[in-house]
Amino acid sequence: MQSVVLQTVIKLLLPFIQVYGLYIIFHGHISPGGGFAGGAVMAASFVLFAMSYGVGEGFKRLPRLIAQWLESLGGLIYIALGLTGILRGAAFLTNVPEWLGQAGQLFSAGLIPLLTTAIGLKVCSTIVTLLYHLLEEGHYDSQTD
Amino acid sequence: MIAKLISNMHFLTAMVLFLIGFHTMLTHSNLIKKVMGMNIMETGIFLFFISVGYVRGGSSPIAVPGAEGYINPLPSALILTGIVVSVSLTAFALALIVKLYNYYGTVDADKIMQLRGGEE
Amino acid sequence: MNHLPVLLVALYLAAALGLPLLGRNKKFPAGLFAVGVAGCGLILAAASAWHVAGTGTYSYFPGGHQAPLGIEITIDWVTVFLHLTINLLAVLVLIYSTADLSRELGGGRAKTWYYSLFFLLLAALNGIVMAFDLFNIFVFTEIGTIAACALVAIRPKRLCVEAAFKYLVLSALGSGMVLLGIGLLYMVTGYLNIGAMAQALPKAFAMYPWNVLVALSLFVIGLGTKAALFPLHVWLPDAHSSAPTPSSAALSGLVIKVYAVAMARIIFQAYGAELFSRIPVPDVILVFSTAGIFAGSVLAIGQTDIKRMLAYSSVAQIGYIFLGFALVTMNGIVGGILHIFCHAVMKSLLFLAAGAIIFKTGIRKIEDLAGMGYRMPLTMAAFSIGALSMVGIPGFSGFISKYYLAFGALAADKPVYVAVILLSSLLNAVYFFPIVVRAFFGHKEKQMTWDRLPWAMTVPMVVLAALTVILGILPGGLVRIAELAAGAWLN
Amino acid sequence: MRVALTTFVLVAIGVILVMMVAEMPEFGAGKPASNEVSAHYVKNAVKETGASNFIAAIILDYRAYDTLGEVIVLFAGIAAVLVVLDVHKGGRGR
Repeated sequence: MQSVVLQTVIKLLLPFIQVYGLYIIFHGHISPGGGFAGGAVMAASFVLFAMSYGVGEGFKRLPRLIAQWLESLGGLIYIALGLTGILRGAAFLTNVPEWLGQAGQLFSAGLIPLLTTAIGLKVCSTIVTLLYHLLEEGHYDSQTD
Repeated sequence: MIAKLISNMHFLTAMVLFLIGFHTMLTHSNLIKKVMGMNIMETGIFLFFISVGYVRGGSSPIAVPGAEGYINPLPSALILTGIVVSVSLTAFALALIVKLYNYYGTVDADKIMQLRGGEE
Repeated sequence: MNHLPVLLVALYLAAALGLPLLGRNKKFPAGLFAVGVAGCGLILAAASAWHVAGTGTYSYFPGGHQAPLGIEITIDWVTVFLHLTINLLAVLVLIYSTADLSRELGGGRAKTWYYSLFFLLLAALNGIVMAFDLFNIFVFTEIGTIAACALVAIRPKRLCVEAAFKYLVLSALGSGMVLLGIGLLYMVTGYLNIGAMAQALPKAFAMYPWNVLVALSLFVIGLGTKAALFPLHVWLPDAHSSAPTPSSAALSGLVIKVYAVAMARIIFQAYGAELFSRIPVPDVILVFSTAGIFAGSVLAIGQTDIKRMLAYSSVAQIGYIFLGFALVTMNGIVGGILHIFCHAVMKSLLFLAAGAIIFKTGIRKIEDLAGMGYRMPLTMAAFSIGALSMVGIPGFSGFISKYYLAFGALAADKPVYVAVILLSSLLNAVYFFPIVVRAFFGHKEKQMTWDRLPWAMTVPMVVLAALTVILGILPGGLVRIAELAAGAWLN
Repeated sequence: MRVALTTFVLVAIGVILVMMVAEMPEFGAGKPASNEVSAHYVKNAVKETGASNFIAAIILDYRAYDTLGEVIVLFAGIAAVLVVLDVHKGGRGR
């Protein structure tokens, strides 16, 4: 599947897909979307790249080490944000009432945008790692075609 | 009863999907088809949940000024979790199938049983 | 408000997430770290139990929203009892695993992943037993399912992949059914919280009986598949016998029972014992558990592989637990809850002893075990203690739970089940005694040698064997907790 | 034989499910599933959590503990896949 047309088009598309994914993640609390949807869109950009350039190139862009860090960090950030609730004397995963702000604005809703970001990170890295490894397993590479 | 079934068409469709998935999962010996059955079954359940949450005339659960009423947001939120669970299960099952194919050279459960014979 | 139970789950989750990162360093002592974390977990569980003993049971609301809005976690005596069981067993199994895993997994990165998955499983088990929200039970059940299947598939044998796939497909079927059941109940009551649902259900049952009944049967079948209730046990022998020994011990000892507890919690606390008496569900479960007790024992007699025999014996033993719950009498439920602990201890002991024999000699066939009592006296002594307890000889912990089960059957006015318990004990004796007798009186070798096992393998076995004996002689405290736990379920 | 048996079981389950559907509350009526809990979400979620997306408010505030489980399910899935692909790297027929 290594064709110049495909590679060029995808190279042009990638930034837009990624910006859109980030938009969905960061606006999760005010518009449809959220960490899961946005993370999946972000992951789609990486997967498209790997499918047109080969998994080897994909691993070069997102090395396993970084993927693994993102993988664990997403969950660890979520737990750490939950523990802040206990530190403030409330229950696990309690929202911060002082940070609620004005509904409908980007910086509002307390912990929710932070949790959404953690989830976005996690979902994106999970889907990318999953598909990269499954693609690699099937020896799917641009060379073999 | 028929009128009720037609007015509850969404629930009926969800149940039919559930049954199709259930049947596929239990009777087909092809492992890939089993996984597809699993997904169909879960799709049926998701459809069921979403239909439970629907309220006639309600708009989507985003607070906008001037909206009359909203659908019940809880089932939609639950199904988000359900979808993620289904993704994880499917991914794991597919990884196992890849390895089973490597080991046995087939994705047919009956043939694998034959090949396996009396191991351990 | 006491945060300990949630911290317990958070600790295991954080450990599971952090381990792959820490494990990138080749010199990182993953086994030691795992034992340490599980030790912390045991301390947290004990502290939580101490707190509950002091101030009574309570509910916890993560997210800080009250019950029907947010999620409720209940810390009652059932939770305390199971938290102690799970974490105690986890520490011992993890100590054992530090010695055993390098042989089963062949080194490499697999070991860190193993511990990571084990912690995910522990977090899920601890989460299920304290969840008081149907959907929360579902979520943690899924974590447990995936982690358990991965713990089976992790051994580099093609048999394990197949066993794990079977386990996964049937578990997925079960979880789909549970999810549909949750949907049906949500549809007619509008709640997910078990307490709120219990209040709404009688009215809903009057209006929509089919929904409520189908949901009930979906819960019984779905969670029954995961708990290996008799006709749905087909995945268990393959999965539990082909897994690495520490996984076998944890899967047989803990995982299937936690699903049984989840089912009992839904049935007793959401449906309520009163609704229960109008529908003959307990009788159906009684029939299946009795069939399971006999079928598991009979199938175990025919096995030639020792781990497979132990796996079939688990099918029989889970039957006792369901039998106790389904009797719906105080003593019966106490017996069922006690049997969770006793079986967890003795089945882990048996699996660890069998694993030690395989570790040292590579023998898996039962007929080759003759004279093993001279080659590995300590291991075989531990195995014998487990076997005697399994049969229900007085003086061992297995006797105590069967004693309460028998009294429960009498109190429920169903003396048939006393006969079932006695007969099945005989069947247990039929497959356990020949091993013990041949091991010590097989007269293959006269020369007595010491086991020469790593201490990490002997210590857990000795502790488990000691627990079996001590609790058989002095069961007072354990029975007291089990009675408190059963009291919460019955009213 | 097997086909007949499975068909029979399937038809039996199907009949039960259809009877259940015939008895279910009407689609879209909003009762009894949408009770005071969902009314509370719709009415107070913006005030209590500051998020105008109710679903985000539910999954990340009211039921955030479930979502923690959800994140962990993803992690469990990826850990399981990586383990299976890594451990069973070898060739065929072992």
